[in-house]
Amino acid sequence: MIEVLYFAWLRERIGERSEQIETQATTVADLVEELRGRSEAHALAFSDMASVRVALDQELTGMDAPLSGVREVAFFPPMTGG
Amino acid sequence: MIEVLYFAWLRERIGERSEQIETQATTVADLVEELRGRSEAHALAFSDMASVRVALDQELTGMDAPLSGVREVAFFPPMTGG
Amino acid sequence: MSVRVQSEPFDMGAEVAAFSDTTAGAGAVVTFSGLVRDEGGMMQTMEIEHYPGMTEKALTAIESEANARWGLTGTLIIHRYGTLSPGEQIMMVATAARHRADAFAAAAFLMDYLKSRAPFWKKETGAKGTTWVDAKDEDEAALDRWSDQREGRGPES
Amino acid sequence: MSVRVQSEPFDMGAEVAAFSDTTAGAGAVVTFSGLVRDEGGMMQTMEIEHYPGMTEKALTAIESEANARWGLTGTLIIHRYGTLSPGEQIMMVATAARHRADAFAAAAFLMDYLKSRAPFWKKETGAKGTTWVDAKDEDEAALDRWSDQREGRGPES
Repeated sequence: MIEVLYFAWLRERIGERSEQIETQATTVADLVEELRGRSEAHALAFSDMASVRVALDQELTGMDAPLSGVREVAFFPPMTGG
Repeated sequence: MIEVLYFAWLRERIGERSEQIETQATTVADLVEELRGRSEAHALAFSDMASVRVALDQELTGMDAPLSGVREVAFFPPMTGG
Repeated sequence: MSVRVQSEPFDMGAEVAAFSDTTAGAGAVVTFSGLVRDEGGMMQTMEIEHYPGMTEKALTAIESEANARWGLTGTLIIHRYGTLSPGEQIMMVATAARHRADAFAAAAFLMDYLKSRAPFWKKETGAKGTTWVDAKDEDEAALDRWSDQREGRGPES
Repeated sequence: MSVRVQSEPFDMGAEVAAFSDTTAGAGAVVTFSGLVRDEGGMMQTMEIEHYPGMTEKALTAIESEANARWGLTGTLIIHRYGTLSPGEQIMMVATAARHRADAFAAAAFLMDYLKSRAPFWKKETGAKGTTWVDAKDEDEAALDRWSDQREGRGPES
């Protein structure tokens, strides 16, 4: 069981701040593929992956990162702090 | 008649903040040559011209600058503001 | 080193004064503050979302990296979240060092990393509606200049 | 644009707060302040001499040049003279701009010019006696980077 978090427009499109997901996905990319199947909103949110970033257990990483041992996955657009 | 000002260690070596000078010098370099003759202190102050800067009427310039029309000449070491 | 993430406004003047007082040995203090632009009166509010938990970690990591790269006597990062009005302070960084080149470089570094690597997202509401602020290509490009292991030292303070 | 040359101490925090309040449209404010270093307790006093009349002209010229080179919404220079103690503020500059790259570049430019082109001289009294501070070759060299007519623009704020 992992917790998936969404921020900014990903959160708005999906309509959830977080979801508990039971998954066999081994990489972030596999998980994204699974999430796309959950609803049209999910499919839309993940339609342009160039605009999506991911953090595993609060560390920024890439879409090919392995999920083993990960408890928290966060998806969000490119950051705009400062 | 021009007013010659000294700052920092030039002021200290010469022992004067300013002097009124009657001169026929046409350039700063000529004036420096004249000033060197005024006292040993002057000669010492102007012994290393690499460490002397000059301003004419409060504008930074070079030793070959002409003196015509100038009312105020200032000599000082390289600046150390900030 | 100090990192604060808060919704409350902060008093830039008081922060700078307090920071300067605590940086023993410093000859140079640089601060940067980011303000909500008013865009000629067109901007109504800015909302800043962040990722609690990761935000503090990311800012602390950025601050540690700056301290590893330059000889600093102090660093401070404050970043707000929530709803802000035009003219309000969004965030500030401060760096203190013996020499000015280190303080300037470290402040620019903190800002470049904070822009693109700290989990904040801005949403603007103005005359044209509400939009998420797009990340800028040049902000991503700005990170490239720090990719050398160590920066060359510039002029001394 | 504002230039002040004074013997009195100034309140950095209050100056920054007032400056930020008056820069309408700014998204970025950068400040630099220079402090008398304590040199591990060895420094006793710093005396700053200046050239009244020329000082104000030189600072105003430097400030005008910065405003001509970058898109700034505000600039401030304060420089003290007289006798200062370790830890005291010697001077500050502040720059405000829509974008952070302009504010950073202009502040660094003001400092580089102020170091070598404004008529101030520092004399330090410490354990080893009283000496005039030597100008540094690297401060003169720092001016070279501004010799292009205009700086390329960096990342936007």
